[in-house]
Amino acid sequence: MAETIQLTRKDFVSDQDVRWCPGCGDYAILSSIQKLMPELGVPKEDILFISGIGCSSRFPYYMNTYGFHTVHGRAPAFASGAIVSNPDLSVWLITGDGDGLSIGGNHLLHTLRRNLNMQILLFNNRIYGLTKGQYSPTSKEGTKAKTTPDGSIDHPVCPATFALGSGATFVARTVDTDLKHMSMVFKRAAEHPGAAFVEIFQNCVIFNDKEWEEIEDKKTRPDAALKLEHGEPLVWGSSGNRKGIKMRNGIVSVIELSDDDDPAEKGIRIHDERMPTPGYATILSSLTRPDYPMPIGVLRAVESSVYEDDLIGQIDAAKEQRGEGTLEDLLYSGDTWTVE
Amino acid sequence: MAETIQLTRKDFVSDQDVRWCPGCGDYAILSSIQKLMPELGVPKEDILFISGIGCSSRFPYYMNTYGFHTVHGRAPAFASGAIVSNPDLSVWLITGDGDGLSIGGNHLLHTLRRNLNMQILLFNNRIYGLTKGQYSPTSKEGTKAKTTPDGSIDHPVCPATFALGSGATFVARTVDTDLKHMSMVFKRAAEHPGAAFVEIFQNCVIFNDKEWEEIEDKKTRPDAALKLEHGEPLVWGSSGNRKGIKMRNGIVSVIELSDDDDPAEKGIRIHDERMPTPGYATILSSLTRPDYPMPIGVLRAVESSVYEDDLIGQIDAAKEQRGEGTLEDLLYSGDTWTVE
Amino acid sequence: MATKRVEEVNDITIRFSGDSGDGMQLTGMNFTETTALVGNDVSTLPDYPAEIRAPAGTLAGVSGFQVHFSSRPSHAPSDYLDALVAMNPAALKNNIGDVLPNGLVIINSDSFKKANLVKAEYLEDPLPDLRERFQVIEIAITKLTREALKDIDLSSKEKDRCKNIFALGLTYWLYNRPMEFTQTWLNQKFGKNQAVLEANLTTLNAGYFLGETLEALPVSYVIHKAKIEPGTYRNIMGNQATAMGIAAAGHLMECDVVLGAYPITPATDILQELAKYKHFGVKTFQAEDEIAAAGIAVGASFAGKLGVCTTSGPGYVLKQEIVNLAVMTELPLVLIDVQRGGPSTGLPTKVEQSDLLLALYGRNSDSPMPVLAPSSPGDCFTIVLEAFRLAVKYMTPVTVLSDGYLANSSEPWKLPEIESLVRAPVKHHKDAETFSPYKRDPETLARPWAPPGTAGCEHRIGGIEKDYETGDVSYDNNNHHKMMEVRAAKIAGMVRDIPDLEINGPESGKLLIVGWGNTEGAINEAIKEAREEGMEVSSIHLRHLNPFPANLGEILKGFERIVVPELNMGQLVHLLRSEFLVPAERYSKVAGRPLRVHELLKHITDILKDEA
Amino acid sequence: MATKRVEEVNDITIRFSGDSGDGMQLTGMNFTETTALVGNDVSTLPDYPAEIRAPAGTLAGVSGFQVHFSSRPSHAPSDYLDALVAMNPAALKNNIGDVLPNGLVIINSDSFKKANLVKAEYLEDPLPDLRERFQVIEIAITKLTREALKDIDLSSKEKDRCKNIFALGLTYWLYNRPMEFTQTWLNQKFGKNQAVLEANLTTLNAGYFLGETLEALPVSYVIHKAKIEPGTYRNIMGNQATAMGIAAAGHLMECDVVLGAYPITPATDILQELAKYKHFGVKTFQAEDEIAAAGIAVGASFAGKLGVCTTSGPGYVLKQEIVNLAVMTELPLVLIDVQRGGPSTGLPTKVEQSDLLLALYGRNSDSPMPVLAPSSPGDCFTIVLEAFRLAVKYMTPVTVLSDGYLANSSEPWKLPEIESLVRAPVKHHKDAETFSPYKRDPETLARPWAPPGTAGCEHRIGGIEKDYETGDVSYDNNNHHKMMEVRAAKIAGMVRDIPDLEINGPESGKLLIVGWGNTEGAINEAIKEAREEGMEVSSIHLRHLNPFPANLGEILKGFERIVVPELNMGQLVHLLRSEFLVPAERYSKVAGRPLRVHELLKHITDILKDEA
Ligand SMILES: Cc1ncc(C[n+]2csc(CCOP(=O)(O)OP(=O)(O)O)c2C)c(N)n1
Ligand SMILES: Cc1ncc(C[n+]2csc(CCOP(=O)(O)OP(=O)(O)O)c2C)c(N)n1
Ligand code: SF4
Ligand code: SF4
Ligand SMILES: [Mg+2]
Ligand SMILES: [Mg+2]
Repeated sequence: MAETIQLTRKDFVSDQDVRWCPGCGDYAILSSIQKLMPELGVPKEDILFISGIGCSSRFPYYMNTYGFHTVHGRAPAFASGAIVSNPDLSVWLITGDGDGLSIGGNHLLHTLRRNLNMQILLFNNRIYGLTKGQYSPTSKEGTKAKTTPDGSIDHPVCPATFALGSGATFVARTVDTDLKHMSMVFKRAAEHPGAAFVEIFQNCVIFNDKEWEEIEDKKTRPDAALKLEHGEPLVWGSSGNRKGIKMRNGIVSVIELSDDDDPAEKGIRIHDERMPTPGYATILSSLTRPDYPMPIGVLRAVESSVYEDDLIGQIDAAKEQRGEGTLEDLLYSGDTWTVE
Repeated sequence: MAETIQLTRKDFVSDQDVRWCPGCGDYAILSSIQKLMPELGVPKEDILFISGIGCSSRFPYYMNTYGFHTVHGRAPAFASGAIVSNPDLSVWLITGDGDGLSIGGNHLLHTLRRNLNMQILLFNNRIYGLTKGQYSPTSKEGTKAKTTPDGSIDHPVCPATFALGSGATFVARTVDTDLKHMSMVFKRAAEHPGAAFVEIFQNCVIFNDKEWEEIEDKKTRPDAALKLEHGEPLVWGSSGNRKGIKMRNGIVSVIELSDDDDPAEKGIRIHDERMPTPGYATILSSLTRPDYPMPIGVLRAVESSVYEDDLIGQIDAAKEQRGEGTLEDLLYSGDTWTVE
Repeated sequence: MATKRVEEVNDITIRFSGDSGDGMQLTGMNFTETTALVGNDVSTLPDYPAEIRAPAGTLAGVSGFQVHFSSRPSHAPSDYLDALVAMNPAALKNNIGDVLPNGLVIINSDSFKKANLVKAEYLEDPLPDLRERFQVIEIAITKLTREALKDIDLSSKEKDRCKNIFALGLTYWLYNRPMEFTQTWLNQKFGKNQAVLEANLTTLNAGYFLGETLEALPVSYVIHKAKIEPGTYRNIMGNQATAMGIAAAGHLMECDVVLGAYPITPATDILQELAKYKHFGVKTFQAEDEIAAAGIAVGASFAGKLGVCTTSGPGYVLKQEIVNLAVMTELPLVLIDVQRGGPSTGLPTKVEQSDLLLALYGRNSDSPMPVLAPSSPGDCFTIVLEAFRLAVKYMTPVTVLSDGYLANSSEPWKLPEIESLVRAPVKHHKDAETFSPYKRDPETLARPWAPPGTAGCEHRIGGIEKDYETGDVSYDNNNHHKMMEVRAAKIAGMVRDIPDLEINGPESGKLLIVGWGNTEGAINEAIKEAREEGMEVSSIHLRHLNPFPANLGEILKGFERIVVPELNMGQLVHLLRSEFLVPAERYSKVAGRPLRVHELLKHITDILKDEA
Repeated sequence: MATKRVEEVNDITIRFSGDSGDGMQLTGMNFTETTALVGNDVSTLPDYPAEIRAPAGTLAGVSGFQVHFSSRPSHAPSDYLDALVAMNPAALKNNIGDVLPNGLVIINSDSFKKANLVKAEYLEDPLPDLRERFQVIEIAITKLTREALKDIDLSSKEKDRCKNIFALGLTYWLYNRPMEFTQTWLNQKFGKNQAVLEANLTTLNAGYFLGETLEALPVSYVIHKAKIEPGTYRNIMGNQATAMGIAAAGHLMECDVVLGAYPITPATDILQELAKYKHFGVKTFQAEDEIAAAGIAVGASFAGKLGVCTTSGPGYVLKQEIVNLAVMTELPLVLIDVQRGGPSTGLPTKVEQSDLLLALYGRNSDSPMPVLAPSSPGDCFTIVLEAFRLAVKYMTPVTVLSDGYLANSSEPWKLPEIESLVRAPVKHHKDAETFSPYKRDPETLARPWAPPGTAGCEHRIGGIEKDYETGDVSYDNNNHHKMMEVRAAKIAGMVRDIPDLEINGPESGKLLIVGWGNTEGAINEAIKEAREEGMEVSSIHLRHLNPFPANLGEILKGFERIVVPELNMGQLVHLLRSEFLVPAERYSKVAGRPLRVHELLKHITDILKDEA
């Protein structure tokens, strides 16, 4: 459709007042998505945002596309139903660390392994925002939140590691303050055939402020985050503080590099999004601060068959082989007899 | 308790008729557990078997211990409630590939990451037995089962990879036909502090016969399975067909070995259960037949704090710091006034 | 050998029973199909208690299949047996209690060994006693089968698998049934394996011919064709009819069906059947659990398709949060709950009318939803079509309460003529100018359905209360009350789409029996018998449980006593009392089996005697 | 400056309202505590509509806190306001409709700028019109606060945060309240930050003294102490009382409490409160969802502890499959549902009596469970204790229906004397000899509770139907019916443990009002006023919804008309009609707020006039 190219960011802004707290990281994500939409060239009416419940899950109300704000944790199921019903849709699933990984972890697992075509954006603020500040499954051990006055005792789940363990074909990470990076990652996700899982480090100013400060802050980011790029070495750090990662027999080591060292020469691992099994990406996703950098960008992107394509393939094949079923076929098949 | 040492296998056999199909792999698992129990030296009354729903989940009825046959998929929650209530119990959770990974995947994820002390035995027959033969989340792609007459289109989940992605501290695999191996693995699981996840390859004679034949059959097993042992090289294969695994930068390669090659010399990876992050074990768990051997045994065993220990620690600390709360403290705290 | 006597009878009930591995379900189905083809009216009652195959020969492993056939129209499984086929002692023990005095009991004497008696928990040989009370026909079925097959090259294990076919052949002789249907069926089933096919055909004959020769069987029976409405028929089970109804809805409404389901007894067959219907355009999605299944169906509805879920009690409970979202967002959805014995896991393979109140009240806050219930296996088809029609017309979830008995029992079903089926193509809203997501149709109060893909109708909905006019999120107090009222009014208003009840019997009097769901056949039978005994009693049968038909209140007021037989602790009776303030009385049977005609008849008799 | 007039009044209702960020909840709570300490009877109604902080100044961002205080005992939030404090135009707009004609309206005139008027969707300045209808007191609160703090070293943003304290000080003068409580509270809260502390204390004084000087305020009011039962009191909110009840149950029953919960509005506070009660031995477990939370609680019960769950509507729905297992396995369990507006996500922060029918019927098959409901914030404590006692005595899950209004509103609560609290230590079954898991107590029909760890009592239970005698799995038909009956009889039999209802007013007559839950205060108020106007009307209030108190039927029969006010579409009325066949009438208000006294009074008046 030619006219869709003329859409602008404003076309994607709905008439609803945005009701997040001033300073919430969600604003930047919203704006980055609204900016990206026209670039994708998909007509507005073919775009569907689906969410669960949480601050983040209010997102669909603010997009001037189709939107469905469902129930807590189950958005992947609604999205699955929508995409198998109409594979032409561009489906965006918006979820939070509570919505997606606490109550909704199982639906995420199965949607990822089935590889249904949708973008799954998980806003990870490591807290329950909407219910006002309880710890979430991604909260760091020892978090003092409203339900853990003495510090949380659960070991947190790492969203990317979990997604990899669930068989996700596309796993990426990005940061709410880095508009360019977000935009790049969202675009890659949109282009990926199948389920594309993106974790976004998002700041909740009210209940968990500065949780991601190191990576959100432009100044500290270069030394805290490793921006992954396919075919490029695992290197990060500001000038004078350059480092690289080596892997040997599954063991990771950090190598100091001078500004003009050739990483390849030093045996630094070259990033490969396309490793057939999730082991390598899991090594990356499990790296934690402060000993290691936090890898952001695309950790894994492999091709695999897409659920709804296969489903429709089976339906077409059945019609081909058995002929398109009619009501007569349906009712009058099997053993019948006639009473006169 | 001295007398518990005198218990025998028979003490663990309940008075209920076992109602699995003749030839079902569940029998061997039951018998191996009943045999192991006296060895653990835990009094019968302190043992609790908890299960969901499925053929496998009938297990508790056959154990002459405490048993709770709950609802489909939620056994981890009941088990969590029981162990935090009474940390002296030896809790065994019995589940199937449907119970544990279809409806129950989320509870498994959270129980594993919380590291509550229990043994989780997942009987993987890659089929729904009790409901008579529908495909399960572990069924191979293309499985023709009752609900997939044209072959299944989902990509299966790998139980061990999923458990690793969920932060499990102990992950192992064993086979229903190898009594010695099962016994070893179960014992290791029982000794592990925290959640010990064990996948058992189990044969369903009726609805998915021979699914694991290669590994179940004593003859083919040596060339199909790699028995992991901590500190030993990743080597398998019958005499004349010996092979080893090398890992370089996260890439796995299979090396042919002569019967008297020294694996270490050939650069074969030495198995290490105790790698701090799950990447290495994920590489192992993702190996698939026929290109690679199927690793069985303990993939990962690391120490980490146990949920109920920490919970009780916090309670003890609170009592210490604030004094054991009384009814007076409870009611008469805060601002009160008296009307006369 | 003298020619045997042939007796005419009107009505026979036979039960085939044996070990789970003995093929009793197949035997019963063959007998049923043959009997239906002959022109009798038939109604069946399968009974497979154990979900897991229990050890062979034990009581827990017994599987049975009952066939009631008649020269008169009859739609109830009968309470007692004229004949029992028992392949082993356990089958005998489990079933002998249902055989009429002096009834026929055919046993496989080869299986009455000590070991088997022990497995069946018989302390001593039961036969001596039974011979006094029944016509016990002892046949060495195993031996005779092996003999018949001695020239066929199969293992004896394989040969023994034909035992059930031997029994089937014998009953064909006994009731003068033709063997063609079964022969054709065997050909289809074993066509690829000649030896097995031959073995089965030979055994079928051997059983049949044994009937002719066996002295212990001096009589065979003829049951004439029933006078049945002209038309084309097939034998149908409720789950099959449900599956067909779902597929047919897609065609008649010209809109794809998307089924979200998770396996659960006794609903799984519907998913399994529909998975074979891909060429009818049906999409089936086996979800990770029932919640996801409901989400998938509602997601499909939002996307403009016909979302449907099939499940049973425990799964139906799990779906309620999502059903509530469909109530709030006013999306069409069909929920089929094949009820089973409860509470909790309960008696998963047994029948119960368990979930009526759950369907009405199982969601947080007031959340009105229409509820329908089929009254016979074939009616499942009709009710399902009705459910889809109402769901789309009124933009609402609709629940259909089927149950484990309707699901698995069968009856001859008169196939509807294709032209007679109402075509009601779905019309999505397309016009951007006039679109507003909660602008209601003034008559039906339904909101418009504009799925994604419709240019200019982009909109956002969710589970938070919405503004009456715009459909936007609204926290306004009075708006909330107004929305509550309009949601209730929409469902209540569906009454105009529901036919008035027809009353079976006089329009007023001493006693009215009110039924719903699977009990229709049994109630009608009991009423027929009561009338034959000179009693005056009327009945009505509800297929619409919410809203109730418009004339229900009027009818109830015409009777002195109202008795409501239910396979639960009194759920419909509760609703009738509350809504109409009539002293309806509960008549509860919660025993995992269909309503028993003679028990109800006795109750009717007692009441009418009371009154007299 | 002349000394100002002081007027005595009996009853004042004031509402503080402003932006979510303006600290209105804290202001209201301070006013409430101070007022309670002074000896007035108090009842509060907080109102924070938006879950997310909406942009400052918008209508969606308004937060309010209403305090009704009196020199007479009074337990209803009143419908209308004597005084409104509005910190911005949006607050004014949202609340002005509730102010009595000529009532006091105190506004922060600094915030009535054009931009703010626009945000509040005012097309023109509302003040000219309002000045005609109300006593509008316009105070430049922002400016005056900044001035008062000019010598303190804080940013102006920080200074502006004291605005609410200014308003509080002013109202303390207006109603002659002492400032000590708030001063102490400020000291505790800001003790560590001297500048902030000083700023707040200074502002409080500034507000107070402005009252003395401001000419526009010629009168201040005195409200005398209420005649209140002697005793020690504290101000309590329902969720607090619930948390205390749960912790107290553990002590009184000498058995640890294990709470499985998942955050959900408006129940989360209970979990948050109990998480601080570790030194009382309470174990809290924040689960991954409500299903797991229920599983954790039932797992704890099986293990011999007091399992409890706190949740609200959508979460309560999700738990039902597991509750059903507790019904089947007959394990004690306490479920607290803090009801909120529905259906679906509905109105999460608003009150509704939404889940009565859900509690009774929300599970597959007949699954009887006792249901209790507190009638005031303090009653939550008593009811929770009662729930635990019944759960353990009868080995059953018990539901307590609290709600969003009880949860967050407060009242002065007379603390029970420790000795008066019933100690009922849990006695687990220990004797292996006499143990059988389903051997029932002949009187209560409860089965024995033998947790793991008890030697010789090893046993296995689950959700499949069980044998009446042994508790083993049983698929037997008649056994199932028997178990259905005994489960029902057990719960019905609890009636002997439930006190008879006391009737407020004559025992028979023209009109009976029947209430349950949070409406007690409002109903009593309406009845009091009706009587003052010479009408004869009685009322009863149910705290036990299942089983009903034994004398309920008798009472209902004594009245010509029965009206049932409910904050739902008529749930209790449905039960009363069905159970007692009385023509009870629904009086439904589903508007997300408490019952309004004057509306009910009007309804009563209309009825009694009708009759006249
Ligand atoms: C069934 C159910 N349980 C609980 C809730 C309450 N609830 C709403 S949002 C939420 C957590 C949100 O956390 P997250 O997904 O991290 O979103 P955030 O607000 O942090 O963006 C919870 C517990 C609910 N709405 N429904
Ligand atoms: C809520 C609910 N949904 C569905 C079912 C039906 N059901 C019982 S067991 C089962 C699957 C069992 O599969 P698995 O866990 O692999 O056990 P197996 O029988 O293979 O040992 C299903 C779907 C149920 N009992 N409860
Ligand atoms: S509470 Fe946190 S996540 Fe929610 S809107 Fe406010 S800042 Fe954002
Ligand atoms: S159906 Fe399969 S898993 Fe179940 S008991 Fe039989 S063989 Fe075992
Ligand atoms: Mg969050
Ligand atoms: Mg299985």
